[in-house]
Parts: sequence; structure tokens; C-alpha cells
Amino acid sequence: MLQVKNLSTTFALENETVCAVDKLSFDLPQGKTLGIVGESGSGKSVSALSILRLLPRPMGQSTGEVLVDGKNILDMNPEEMLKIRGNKISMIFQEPMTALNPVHSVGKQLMETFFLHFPEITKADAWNRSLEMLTKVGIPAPDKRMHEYPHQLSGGMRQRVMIAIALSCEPDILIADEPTTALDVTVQAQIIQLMKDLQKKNNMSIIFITHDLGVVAESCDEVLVMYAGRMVEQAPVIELFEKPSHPYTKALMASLPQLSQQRKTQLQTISGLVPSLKELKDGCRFGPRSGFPHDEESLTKRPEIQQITESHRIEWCPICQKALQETSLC
Amino acid sequence: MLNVQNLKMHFPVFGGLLRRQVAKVFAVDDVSLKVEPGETLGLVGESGCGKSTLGRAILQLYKPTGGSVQFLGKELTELSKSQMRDARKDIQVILQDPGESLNSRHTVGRIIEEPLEIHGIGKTAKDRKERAIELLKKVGLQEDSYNRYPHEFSGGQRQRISIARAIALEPKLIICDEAVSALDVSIQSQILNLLMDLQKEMNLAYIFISHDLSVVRHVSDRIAVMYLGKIVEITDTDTLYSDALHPYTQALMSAIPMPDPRRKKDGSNT
Amino acid sequence: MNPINQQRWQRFSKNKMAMLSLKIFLALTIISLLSEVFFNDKALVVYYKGEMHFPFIQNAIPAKTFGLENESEANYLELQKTFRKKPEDGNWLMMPFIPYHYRSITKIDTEPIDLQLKKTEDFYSKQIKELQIDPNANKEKIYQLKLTRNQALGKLDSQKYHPLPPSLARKHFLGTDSTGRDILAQLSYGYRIAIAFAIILLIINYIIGIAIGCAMGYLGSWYDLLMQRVIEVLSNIPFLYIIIIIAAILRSHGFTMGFWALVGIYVSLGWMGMTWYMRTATLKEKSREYVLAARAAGASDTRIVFKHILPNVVSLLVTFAPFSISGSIIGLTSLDFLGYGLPKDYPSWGSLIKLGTDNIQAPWIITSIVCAMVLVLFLINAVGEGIRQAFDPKKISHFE
Amino acid sequence: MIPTFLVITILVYFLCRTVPGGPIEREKERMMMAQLEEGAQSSGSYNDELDKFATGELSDEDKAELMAQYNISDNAWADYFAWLGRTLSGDLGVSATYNEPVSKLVINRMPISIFYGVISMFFIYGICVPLGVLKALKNESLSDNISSFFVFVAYAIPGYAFGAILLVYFAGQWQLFPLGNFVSDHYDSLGFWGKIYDLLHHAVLPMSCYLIGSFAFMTMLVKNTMLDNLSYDYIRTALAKGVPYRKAVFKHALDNSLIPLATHFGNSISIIIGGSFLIETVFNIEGFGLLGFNSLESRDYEVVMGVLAISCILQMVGNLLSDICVAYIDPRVKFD
Amino acid sequence: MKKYLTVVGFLFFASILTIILLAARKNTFLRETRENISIADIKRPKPFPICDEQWPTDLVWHNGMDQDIFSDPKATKGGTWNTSLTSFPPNFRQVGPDSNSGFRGAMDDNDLGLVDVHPVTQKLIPALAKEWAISKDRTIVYFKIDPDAKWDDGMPVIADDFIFRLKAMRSPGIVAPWYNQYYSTMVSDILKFDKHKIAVKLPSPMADTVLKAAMRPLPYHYYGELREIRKKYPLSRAISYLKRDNKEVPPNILKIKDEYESSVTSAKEGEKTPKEPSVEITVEDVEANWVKNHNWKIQPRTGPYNISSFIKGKEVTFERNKNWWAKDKKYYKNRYNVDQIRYTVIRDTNLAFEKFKLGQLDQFALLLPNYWHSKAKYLDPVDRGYMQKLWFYTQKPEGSSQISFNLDHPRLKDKNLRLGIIYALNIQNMLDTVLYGDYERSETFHEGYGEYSHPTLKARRFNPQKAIEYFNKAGYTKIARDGVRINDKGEILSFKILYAAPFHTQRILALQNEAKKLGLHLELDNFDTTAVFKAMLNKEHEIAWHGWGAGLRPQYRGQFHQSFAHKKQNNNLSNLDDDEVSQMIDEYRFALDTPTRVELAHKIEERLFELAPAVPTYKVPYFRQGLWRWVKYPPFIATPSNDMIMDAYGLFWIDVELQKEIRAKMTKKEIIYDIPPLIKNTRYKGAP
Repeated sequence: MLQVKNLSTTFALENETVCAVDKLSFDLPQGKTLGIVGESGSGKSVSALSILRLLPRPMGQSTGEVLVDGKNILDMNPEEMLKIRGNKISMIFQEPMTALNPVHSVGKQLMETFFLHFPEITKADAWNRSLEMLTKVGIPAPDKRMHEYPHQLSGGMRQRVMIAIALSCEPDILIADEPTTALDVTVQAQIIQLMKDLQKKNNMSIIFITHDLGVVAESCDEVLVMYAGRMVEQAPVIELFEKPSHPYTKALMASLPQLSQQRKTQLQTISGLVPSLKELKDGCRFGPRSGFPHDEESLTKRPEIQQITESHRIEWCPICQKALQETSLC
Repeated sequence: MLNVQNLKMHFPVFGGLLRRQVAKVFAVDDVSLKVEPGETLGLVGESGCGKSTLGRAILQLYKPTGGSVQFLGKELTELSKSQMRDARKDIQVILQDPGESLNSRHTVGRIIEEPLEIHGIGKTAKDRKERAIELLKKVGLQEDSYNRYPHEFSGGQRQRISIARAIALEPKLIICDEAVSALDVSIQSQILNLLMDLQKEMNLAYIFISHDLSVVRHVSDRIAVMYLGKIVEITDTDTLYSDALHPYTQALMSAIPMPDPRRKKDGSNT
Repeated sequence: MNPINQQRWQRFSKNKMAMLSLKIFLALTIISLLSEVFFNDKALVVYYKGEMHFPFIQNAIPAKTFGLENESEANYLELQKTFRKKPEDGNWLMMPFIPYHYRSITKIDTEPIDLQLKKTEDFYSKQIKELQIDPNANKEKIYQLKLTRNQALGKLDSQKYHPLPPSLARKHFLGTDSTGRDILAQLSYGYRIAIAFAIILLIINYIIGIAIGCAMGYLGSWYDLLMQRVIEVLSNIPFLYIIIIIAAILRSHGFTMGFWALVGIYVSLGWMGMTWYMRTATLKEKSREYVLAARAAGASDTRIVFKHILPNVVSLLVTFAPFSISGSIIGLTSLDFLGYGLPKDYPSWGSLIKLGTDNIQAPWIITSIVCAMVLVLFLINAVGEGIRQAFDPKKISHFE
Repeated sequence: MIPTFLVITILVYFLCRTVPGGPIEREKERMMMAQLEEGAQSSGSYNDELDKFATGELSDEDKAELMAQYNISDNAWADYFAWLGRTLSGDLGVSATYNEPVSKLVINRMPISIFYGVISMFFIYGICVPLGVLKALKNESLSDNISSFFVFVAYAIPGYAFGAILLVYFAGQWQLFPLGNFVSDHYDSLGFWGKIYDLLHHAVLPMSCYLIGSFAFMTMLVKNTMLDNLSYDYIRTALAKGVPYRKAVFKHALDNSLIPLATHFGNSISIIIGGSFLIETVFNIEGFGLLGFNSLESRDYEVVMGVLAISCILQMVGNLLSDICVAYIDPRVKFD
Repeated sequence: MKKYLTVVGFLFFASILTIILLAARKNTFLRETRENISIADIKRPKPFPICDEQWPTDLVWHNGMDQDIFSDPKATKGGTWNTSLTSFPPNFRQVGPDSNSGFRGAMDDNDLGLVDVHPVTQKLIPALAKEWAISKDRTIVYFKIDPDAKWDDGMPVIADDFIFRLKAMRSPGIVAPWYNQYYSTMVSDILKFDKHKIAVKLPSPMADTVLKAAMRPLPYHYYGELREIRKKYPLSRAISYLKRDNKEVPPNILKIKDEYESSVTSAKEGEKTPKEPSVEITVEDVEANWVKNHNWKIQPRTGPYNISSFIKGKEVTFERNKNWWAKDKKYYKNRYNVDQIRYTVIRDTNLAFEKFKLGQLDQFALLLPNYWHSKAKYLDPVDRGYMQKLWFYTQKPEGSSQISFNLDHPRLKDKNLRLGIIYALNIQNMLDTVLYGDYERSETFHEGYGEYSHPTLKARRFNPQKAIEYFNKAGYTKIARDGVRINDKGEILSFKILYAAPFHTQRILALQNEAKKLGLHLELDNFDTTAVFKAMLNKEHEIAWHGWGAGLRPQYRGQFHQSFAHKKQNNNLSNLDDDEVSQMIDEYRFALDTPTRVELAHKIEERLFELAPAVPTYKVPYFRQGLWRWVKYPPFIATPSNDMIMDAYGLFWIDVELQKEIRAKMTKKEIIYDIPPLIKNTRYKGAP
């Protein structure tokens, strides 16, 4: 379906160039949801934007391959890109207020997609199909909503409209970049449910980007954990949560307050700070925070990706691996 | 220790040609709660339900429209400005965004020393500096942070500075207004641990305002659930999580995403 | 320096155009501040009979001192000539780069021109006479010759009167105006007044703006509402109307519109701009969380205003300064142009513009003044833009 | 706005009354001049009363007569409210120096103001917007930098100074354009096309002055808002939908960038119709601004007040126009 | 995008529409023309009664017919004279509010008086009056009105028109208090003997008796009958008005008068004198709302031209009356030759000059030196022979331009200081540099008044030695840092010099620059005319630079009489308070014979020179003009009284054929050869 191979994205800042995504590779199977989790600055959103080539210019640059039906998106000319975007791959964004054009009506923004990808469509048709989409995403009184502007809708409604726009051309892949972060928990639950339902109906694949492990657990089939621009672990969701292998994944899980945990007890912590993109080295990036002494070599030499099981990949350096096995924390 | 009775906080809405008051927003509407020394009261609710406003109204940062706030036997709403200044020694706040809540033009040392200076603690500048460095160490920062500026620190470290400032006066109560919401998961736990350590050490009481229910549950002894300016349910933590009474609380509880794929998957299947 | 300001300064110094503009602007300002050294009819140094004199900073020195007959102050250009005639005396003097003060009126030495006029006239008259002797001569030719003669004479004759076009030989690099004053000197002295006016205005406006604006933003309530009304009214008043009316009233009460009166009027009608910025900025700062935190720590209002809000807000004012300066310069110039500005014997850009439009036949006047004005305003605006960018760096990005 | 109108008119009204050289004073002055002219023929006067007159002293009755002539009484407040009442009912009084109703004077000036107003608006909006968009698209390219330089230079020139230099060179030295005036004196004797030519020929220089400042300002405004808008999320959304970049620029970003322009619309229209008397002075155009300025100089307060009232109203209309424009462009703003 | 295009499209169409509408207007400029009323329709008002007195028989009659004519018989009629105005007149009235504009002169010139003055000999010549005689006591002047005299609407000029003028000028309806007073006090009555015989009664004997009595008529048939109204006046004026109108003072007014007088006498010293009461009396008045009704009405005139049409704010056209009654009279023949005179409003002098260069104006005054020497020094049309420059010296009374010191100023009281300043003012240098050396230095305050002007007195010239001497005497001995003198009290030698006209700035700058070298600083103090005038009259100045207009005879009282000193609102700008001068001025006022008056005038000038309250600056005893060749003038060019070639005397004419010819040549740029480009006539230069 979608194959990402060695995707790297760099940003040119004022004085230096930083690598926000470092040789990311993954496959997205049909009809499945891939969750990408990570803390802020881990490169999850950037990688999503890189796939659709929506990085801000002139700073962002991507290399590597993003294959859709065997074709590399990164090599496509603008005309070909137009056919991919919206049609093949759609995207929804974190903040539905700013992601919708404030001066165009909901209907206009919805219909625009139809006009773009079905040039022969009549206005009435586009209207009807837009209405249909709004109904599909569960918006009450859709024909009224068509005339309304984004600022007249609530946050949840806006995100539904975003989803309706994204799904209007029945894309094969939907990239959802933190779609629920700005929403309240109750609304978040509805949106997640909605996405799940629509996925089932259309049999599409979803890349679900979030920092919330709880959301991942609820909505994804596969999870890819990112840290400092790199994938550290990828596994099916249950496997990951039950048997996290990478020290970072492990520590992350442990540092969350659990319902099962005794209240007011000390939480597991990860020492140190999230490394800034500017001071990254090539070697094991979690090393300095892992609590295990790392030698110079492991900090400068990039660790290899190991395939633990068929569906479980992990990038770990020998030292972390050894230390983990020795302390047998798992 | 803290006894809030029927606290009301109404904001007027102006509109029309002559900028007349056309409506009121009932940000906090008839709220009563109590906090005992050393206790943590969690305050949860969705955005816009008035939890931050409640916190600030207790702190007298907003003048409440009605009701009373009694703290250590004093009626805060009736205190004069100078009396209030004294009362503030015992009630402090930690705000959500540490980047915003620290004056970017002041050094860390100056930030921490400010409350000391205001309340005349520490006779000389040297005394205050010693105290500030002590506090820095207490919240896990290096001594050399003293002369640095907030923007040189990461989010977690800045929140530590905020905490240092808040505990500088050795208060009895600290209101943590979304104190960890802006932090990454890995940092969040550090701060939570620090807060809990300090509580034990200094017998602090917290009002812990957050929208993250799992965090609130972890740190709180009792939890108040706010909805549209009102407290719909207030009870001890375990009770709330096992059997919530109010339908809103129930809905809220069920919407929390659990980092447990199996449970949720099963749940959705049934 | 505070690290934020350091960072701003760094960003500013990286902006090539702004830096260059700032340097040129400062250079121009320094030159104009030292106008007396560069543009003066008094000598910088006079060496006379073994004694050194520095007339440009000294009290007026009677011409007698230098062996001239006059009791009044020496004319140093004349003195220079007399010194040069007798190099054996060893007296010398050094004139400034341009030996004219803004108010010195150049006397044109008409003798050589008269001589030349006579020569030209003789030259043509001879030819005409020769032609006239010949009875077959073409009448047209004679008149053509007369016409050429008149044109030549006219051109020569015009050199006898001001305004004179730019000339390196006469050291009038930008020519003279119709009174006979050097335009470059007037530009320099006029610039000094304009910039002084602008900066004084800036300082006063800032003081008022900070005081009232902060109070408005911080105190709010009825005080804010009241001042808002006042500002609204004052800023809707047609500015030049009121200035003219007030100036007329003052005049009738015996006050002459001098520099300070003008500053006063400008301040009384122009303080609102800065006040409004200050109010907005204070409001913004006031609602920020660090203020809340300070209040929670028990800080008093004065402490919050002076230790927290002011330092944060005042630095913002730097961004407005250049635009305020250029605005004041334009304002003063327009008022002078209309004749309601500074007293008439002040060197003034506005009067030069008026002079330029009145002397269409002497385009160098208007060209000099407009070019000077555009240059200075451009520099100030460029610096302003640089400061703005340094304060509010926007990394411009777009998608593809 | 209405209280502001009142306060401003009150302020100016009272200031005007304290200014020396009002109609009464002018009459006194005139009498002294008359004494010089006519009295000069006599070797001297024989009456103390006439001496008094020669020094401009008026009896109360004479003063009252003159005051009645100029709608003035001793009670300034009553006069002000009388003025206000007349103004609100559409009667702006009679000019003392032109002896014409002020409203007629104003209406006579209107075609000039509307001419410059409408045409410069067309140029500003018709050229600045595409130029600004282009500059935003080509941000920091060579062409952008060069044009920015010129825009900066243009921004630095005050309109009237620009007018002065244009006048000296284009009209005075090279004689390509007329030396000012709105139309030529023999305008009425021209044919239709001749009139159009005459009108435009006269308009070129002053129009350039009107345009230069706003032009630079607007271009930069469009460019900056455009740049801001181009980096906004909704552009990303549009692109993600498959909207081609140019279309996203012109349909999405442009529609949003027009909002600040719309807020300026009424403002610039009221400024241009209100007229810049500096430019009008330079080009000797008898527009609205010059009318006000001249009457101020000649202390013709009925006209001053009339012009002031109309400028205030123009400003209000301008604000209203801005509001309408913003409401037209921005759905978030409700116009009620 | 769509919305943007809509707005721009709307603006585009609005622009096009505006242009089309402006171009499609038929009459952009609304021309108003004078109505023509035939004589038959004119209502004749009730004639004024004939007086009881007898027409004296023992009078010596003068008719002034013994003077030379001063026009050129070669003059031809025709053509249009294009000239410019700097501002449009606020109304066409010659009296009443805002009537005193520069344009009034153009109308006044076409209102003939009873007699006129010969421009060369300054003797009287007939105008509306054919003959005149003076009574022995010199208080009554008898006139025989020329029976040919007619208004330009065809009505004859009769005695009633003069009586009407007197009554109208006395009426309150014209809203001109000064005229009311002047005509109430300077003329006591006009007697009508028959239609063409009148006598003007003066209140007392006066010098220049005939000229004082020579009034202009006002068309009675045009303005209509007078009405009676009740009107309030201050008591004393009311009584004088009643006496003027030969009415009895009613007893109630007499009673008020007595009461008032007794209250004045009984008022204790230090107490405020009671305010003079006002009383209501009946007076004759012109029609109601006269001022408003006659703003733009064109009254009939006795002169050669009258307004025929005008465009408000733009243009006024005068047309020659082809059947003018005086066209063949001795002194009026061959004058007033052009058919039309068109005044166009051109505010900006530069613009007017440009238009002149293009031939749109027939003449341009090149009086200002920078025009003569710089802008018009080299003019293509002149060199090609299309245009001529004319410099003509005249001999008429000069308006005096002077610098007055305010003697009430504590420091300027010191005569030494004043003399120092006077010697430090390098006026000659100013004339030579800024004024290109062609204005002349004024020696006294009244130049060009013939024998009245002092023949030998010379004004003090720039003299650095003397200036310093006097400054030292005045105590300003030290020189401060910036070169300005300072006295022991620390007062610096700096004075504000107040002036009104912006173009004086240059001149004063030249003075300032020279004075600075002697340690005197002159601060320039300028504002708009109204404010400056007011400041001067309030005596707020230290030094004032100002000018007075010229009259027929020198005037001293207003400027130098002590009764005006130390008081506001009068013309004694130097606050001169000198008994000797005041006494001489009073004598001068009441002296009747010319030699005494001349002698007194000279004495006054000498005394003024000695006191140095002011210093005369310059005079311009000539006019200069640029003229197109088609403008023709007599061989003697102009009279010594001419203001310009084109003025009240109307001696010039336009050669229409030549005009066509020259215009044709202009298009081909052909050169015309036989013309002197510059004429400088000094016939009348210097003392007569």
C-alpha cells in the first residue's frame, strides 16, 4: 500500500541544519491503522508532512522514498502530486480552527475537493455528495451546515468537517496528525470512534499520529514509536503494550500514571531531558537517558534495526540490549 | 484549612452600540469546597468549565463576584491589599506554561528571590541568594542556574523554577493550575514526583487542576469534577473511579483513553 | 545587556541594509550636529602674527584683530584673500569644508561677469556693425545675430543674480537659493533642527505615552474609558487645522511660534499614538502569566508595573522610534512648507520646498531638498524596518 | 463616533471664536484700511467719532449689526447649537469670503474629490494587490528586492514633496504636463474627447502624488499579509486536498489577505476624498482640502466648520464603508 | 479572488463613469451674465425735493478744459484684454461686509466722480460735472452736472443720484459703520437745485475742497426708494444723526441725554463712568437685506466698462459700453479702447507668469526684481520680438514702507539704541542683493507727493562705525559668544522684527545677516497677515516692518500723533508721543493754504528724522511690465500717475490685426525684427 523507505527530513534553521526525521522506514498495510507515537520534537508530524510533501518551504527538505503503488511521491512532478493529494492520500490536522479556511463556507471547502478530483462533476452533484459526506461524519442538519463558516462550528464539528473533506474522495490512505489533541476527552472519544467506523466502511489505511499512548491503544493496529527523529520500535499494538522491548518504550509506558497503580506512589521516570534536535549525535540517542553507561562508540555509531518477530522491529544499540537482558526489566 | 463557600465568579459580556452589559458568563457558579492541610484536591473538567477561574478566584487574582474564601481562618475576600499580601505567603500557585509565567527579562535567581524580597524574608541580598540556591537544589537544578535566564532551560526545568518560586515562602497550599499538562510524558512524571516529594516533606496541600484524569487520579486524595462552572461531584479518588454517581462524571470516565489495548478492544467488541 | 536584547541586536546587525542605513544615518547626523565645523562662514583656524585663533568656537572676533579696518566681525573669506595676497607675512587661515553658514548670504562678485558681458557685447556688436556697413547684408542675419547675442548675454547676466546653479568652483555644491544662501549648508542645519525636533518630540511623547498608557492599561476601568474617549477625540481632530488655529491664537497673545512652542503643540496633539501603543502593550503584558505569578507572589501594583511590565513594554517602544522620528520630520516639514512652522530665519526643509516650487527656473533647489528628504526618510525607515524585524523575527515559510 | 463628532466640532468652534481675525475683527481692520484709502484724501477729520472709527472701535450697535450678519452672538454655546441645528438640517451656512452657501461650495468641490478618490482607489487596489501577491510569491528573489527598494523609496517621499519635484521637472522644465489646476480654463470649449484628454493630462501629476504613499504602503501590506497567510494551516489543508499551489494562493490566501485591505478601504477613500491640501496647494487644485485650508487662512469660519463637519461625516461614512467591505470579505464579522 | 475582482471591477467602472460624467458636462463653469433691462421698464422712484436755497450768481466757475489731452488719437477700438486676479472677489458690492477686495478697484475705476484729476498736471478736469465753483467760505461746492451723463442702462445721471449716494451711505442697511460715519461727518448735505445742479456742503472749510466734495453718484433708479426704519444708536451718535438729517431731537431723548450727562458729571473719580445709553431713532434705510441681495448684482455705472458676465471663482469679464456718454469728451476721447477686459483667477503668480509666456495673458507685472532679473531676464518671446519689456518711472505718491520701533518697549525707548539699529541696518545692501539693486531707498516717510515731499532730507545710511558707537553709548559694549552684543545687565542686543508678507523674509534675512556682523540680532517674526496686523495694532511688536498705502497728500496724524500713542488698535505703531510733532500735525490738518501745509510737512519730516521712531526703507517709483507686442500704447507711453500700462486711465489699445499676425508667426517661430525688446523710460525719474 504505502511504503516509506529511509525517509529523512532536514530543516534549515537560522544558523544550522537539523535532521528532524532520520531514515525512517515503515510499511502501511491496507485497511490497517498505524499509530506513530512520540514526544514533542520526535519527528512524528514532520514525517507525516514529508509523506505528502507539505513541509514548509524553503526550510524543509526530504530525501528517501515514499512509495505509493510503487511510485515515489518525492520524485513526482507537481501535476502528479495533485492527483495523489486528496485523492489517494488525505490528511487531517491537529487544530481544526486554523486548518479550515476561515473565509470560505463549509460547503465551498467541501465541494472544492470534488471539483478538483472530478472535473466533470456538476455543481448540484458536488453539493449532494458534500451533503452526503457531512451526513456520513455524523453532522446533524448538514444542509444548514453547508452554508456555515468554520467559526460558527464547535471544535468537534470542525474536526468532523475536516474528516469529511479528507474522506470525500475516498482516499486509500488517511494521515491524521494529532486529530484529537485539541479536543476534550469526550469529543475525542467520538472522533476516534468515527474514524474507526469510516475506516471499516472504506477499507482505508490510516496513519494516526499522536503523543497520547492511551489514544494509540484505543485506535491503532500497529504502533511505531519515535524518539529524536528515529523509529525506536514498531510492533502490533497489543504486543507493544504488553511486551515493550526498547528501553525508551518501556520507560515511557512506566512513567505514565496507571489506573492500576497505587496512588501517590513514586512514578517511574526517565532521567534527563528530551534531546534538542540541534545536539543530536548519530549513535544511540536514548543512551544518555537510559540509565546504562554508554561508551563512545555506541553514541556515535548508528544502531541497527532488528526484527524481533515478524511484525516487531526495534532499533537498539548493543549496550541497551545487553543491559536490558541483564537487568531483565521486562 | 481552606474553606470555599458558594464562590461565584461572573464575567460581564459587553455588546451593542453603547457597550452595555448584555449578559453574564457564569465562569464559577456557586462552588463550595474544602482542603485540609497536606491533602491534594484534584479538580477536573473539560476546557472552559471554569476550573482555572476557580483557582484564580481562590487566589484572589480575580475578585470573586460572591461567596467566601476562608483560608487559615481568614476571610480572603475581605482582606485589604496589604493584608492580602501577607496571606499570599501561605498560598501559592504554579501555572501551566512555565515559559510564560517566568519573566523572561529576569534571571532565575531574581525570579526566585522576588517573593522573598516582597515579603522581607532574608535580611541581606546574600541571605536571599543562599536561600535561592538552596531552593534550586531542592527542585533538582544546578547551582549555576542562578545567573541564567529562563529561556536557556527546557520546559521541565522551567517548571522546576516555577516550583522553586512557589515553595520559596514555604506556603501551606499550592494551586497547581495545569502544572504538568504542557510537558512531555517523560518529563511529566519527573515533575509529578517532585511535587509529591515536596508535599511529603513540607506537608503541603495542593489543589491540582488538570484535564488529564489519570494524572489527577494519581496525585489526588479527593477529586472535584467541574462542569459548566459548577462542581457536579466531589468525592475521594477511589470512589470516583470505581463508582461515579453523576452522569457527567460517568461519561468523562468512560471517555478516558486507556493505555491498555486489550481492555479497550474487548470493550468495543462487546 | 539582557540576552533578549542581545539576540535582537545580533539579528539587527545581521540585516545588511538596516546596518548600512544606520551607519549612514548616524554619519549624516554627526555631520549635521557638527554643522558649524563643516558649514560655516567663520574660519576654523586663523594664524595671525604668531597667534592662533579659532573663530568658529570663539566669541566674535572684531576684524581689527586681523588688521582689517572694520570694527565688526571679520569676513573670513575676505581675510583669506588678503592673507593670500601677502604670503610673505606668514598669516594663514583655514576655512571649513564649505565656507558658508546657512544664513550667510553670498555676495556675487559681478566685476568679472560685467567684464565678460562687455566682451560678449563688443564681440557681437562688432560683427553686427560690420554687417550693417554692408548694404546688401541680410537683415535677417543681423537680427539672428542680435538674438544670439541676447541669449548669450542673458545667460551671462543670470550669473549675476541668485539663485545660482550648483558649482564646484564657487563651493556651492548644491547651488544657492534666491536669497543667496548655500543650499547644502541649509540642508545640513535644517536637518539638525528637524532631527532635534523629532527626537525631543519622541522623548516627550514617550514619557507621556508611558505614563498615561501604562496607567490606562494597568488601571483600566473608568480611567481607561475616559482616556480612550479623550484619545479618540484628539486623534480625530484635523491636526494641521488645529495647529494653525492654535498658532494664530498664540500669536495674538504675543507668543511667537518658536521651536519650543511648536514642540508643545505637537506634543499636545501627538501624544496619543504612543499612549495607545503603550496601553495595548500594557494590557497584553498585564494579562500574561508572569504578571499573574508575580501578583500571586504578593507583588504590589507599583512593583508589577515598574519591575515587570515596564521593562518588557518599553523595549517594544524602540520599534516605533524610527517611524515616529520620520513622522515628526515630515510633520515639521509640511508645516514649514505651509508657512506655519518655525520662525522664518531658521534653516528649514519645508521652506526650501516652498522655495523650490516658487523657483521653477532653478530646479536644483527642489531637487536637492527632495533628494535629501527621501534619503533621510529612507534611511530612517530602513533602520526602523530592521529593528522591527529584529524584534519580531518572522521566518517566512510557505508550502509547495 | 457621534460624541467624537460633537466634541471635535465644539472644540474647533470655540477655538475658531477665540482666534483673532474673525469677521468682526476683519471688519475693523477693513475700516482702518478704508480710513487710509478714503481718509487719505482728507487732510484730517473733524469729528471724534470718526477718529474712533479710524482706530477700529465699534459701538455695540455696530457690532451687533455685524454679528447678526455673520450669525454670531455673545453666547457661544447658543451659537454652537444653532450651528449644529442648521448643520443637521443640511444648511451649512454662508461663506463670508465667497458669499455663497457653504453646501454649494462643497458640492462644487465634490466632483474633483470624487474624481481623484475613485481613480486612485482603482489604481491602488487594481495594482497594489497583484503586485503585492507577486512579491509575496517571489519573496526574496532579485525582482522582489529591487521592487521593495523602490517601494521603500516611494514610502519615504511625502506626497507633496514628490508633487513639487514633479511640477518643477515635468511641468516647469520639460513642459510635458500642465502646471497644475484641475482642468484648463478653456475646458468648456473642448469636445468630449478633448475634455477627457484635458482632464487626464491635468490629473497625471497630482494623481501620482496621491498614489505614491498609499501605493507603497498597500503593496507592502498585501505582501506581508500574503506571506503570513501563505504559511497558515488552511493553505496546507488546501494543498492536502489537492489544490494546485497557484490556486491555493489566489483562492485561499488572497481571500484572507483582503481583510486588512478592506479595513483600509473606507479610510483611504475618506482621506482621498477629504483631499490633501498639501498636494492641492502644490498643484493649485481647488479641491475640498484646499477649500478648508484657504478658508482657515481667511478665517471664514462657516466654511471651516462646514468642511470639518463634512470631513467628520466622510470619516464616518468611510468607517461604515470599511465595515461593509470587511463584512463582505470576512464572514466572521457580522454587520449589524 | 472573486470578491477582489468584483471590487476592482466596480472601482474601474466607477472611474470610467466619473471621467465620462466630468467630460459630458455641458457647462463645467457656470457662467452668469448681466441682465439687460430696457429703459422703458425702469421704474422711476420719487424724486428728492428741491432745496429752498437760491442758486448763487456770484460764483467763479471752473471747467478745467484748459489742460492738455493725454490720450493718443491713433488708438483703435477692439480686442480683448486678458489679465489675472489672485483671488475671486467675495462679492460685487462696493460697500458693506467683505467688499474691500482687490477687485473693488476695477469697479471703482468705472464709477466716475464729479471731477477728476489730470494725471500729468494734477489739476482738476471735468467728469460728471461740467463746471464747478466754490463758495467764498470754502464750505460749499457747486456743481453743474453734465446733461450728457448717463448710466450704462441709458438713464441720465441726475442730482438725485448724488443725494441717494449720500443717504445710502448713511443708512444702516449697508452694514458699513465706517461709511455711515464718514458720510455723516465729512459731508453735511447735498442740495438739489434742479436735475443737473447740486451743491455739496462740507462741515467746515478744508484744503482740497473740490476733491472732498466730488462724490460719485449711486443709481437711484436702480436701488429704488429709501424706507424709514427705527434703529438704536448710542446717545451721542443718535443726536448727531438727528441733526444731520435736520430733524428735531425728541424730548424723551433730550431727557435721557440730560440724565446721562448729569450722571457723568456726578460720577466720582475712580468710579467707572456710566455706559452711554442707546436710544432708538428713525433713520432712512436702503431696502431690507440689501447686503445679501446685492452680493452678485451688477449695478449700472457711469464709466466706460461694466461687468458683462462672470464665472464664480474663475473669471469676470468687463465689456466696453459702446454708447458711453463720455466717449467723445475732450479728456475721454481715445481712451478705454479694448472691447473686453477679462479677469481670470490665477492664484499662483508662477502659474500666471507661465500663462503670460504662452500668450494667454496680455501682460505681466514684472515689478518684483526676481521676475525682472531672473525669471524674465531671458525670455524667448522677447528675443523673438513677440514681447516687450517695459520699465516706466512714474511720479505718484509712494506708499511708505518703513521699519517702526515700538517706543513703549523699555529698551527701544533709548534713542541711542534706535540710532544704533538704524545705522546697523544695511538697507542699501538689501536693495542691491535681494532686490537686484532696482528698488530705491526712501529718504522720508512721504515720497512722491510733489512739493509736499521733503526735497533734501536724506535717511540715515548703513554705517558700521556709527552703529557701534551708538550701541556702545546705549550700553551694549560687550560681545557675547555668538557674536551678539550684550549690556551690563546681561540683556542681549536682539529684537524681534514682525512682518506679514512672506516675500519679505528674504529681504529681512539680508538685513539680519549684515546686522549680525555688528552684534545686532534680528529675530524674524512672521505669521499670516491677519494675525500680524492684529499684533501690530495691539502694539505687541518690538520692531515692525510694514507699509502704508499712499493718499493724495501726506498723512501724519494716524501714524505719529500723540493721541494715538500707548493705545491699542491704531496706526501709531511706534507709539510716538512727542508734543512738537503732534502740535505740527494738528496745524497741518487745519491749514488751508498749500504753502503753509508744505512747510509744515517738511518740518514734521525733519522732526521725525531727528526722533527716529521709524526708518523709511525703500520705494518703487516705477512700474515694470512684460507686454505682448499687440498691446499698443501712446508714444509718451504713460502718464506719471499710471500704475501700469493698463489702469484707470485706459490709454492703451490692442492691435487686433497685429495680434493675429503675431500668433501666426509664433506657431512658425518666425522672428520679428524691428522691435526694441526693452524700453526703459526715465522721463519722470527723480524729483519733478
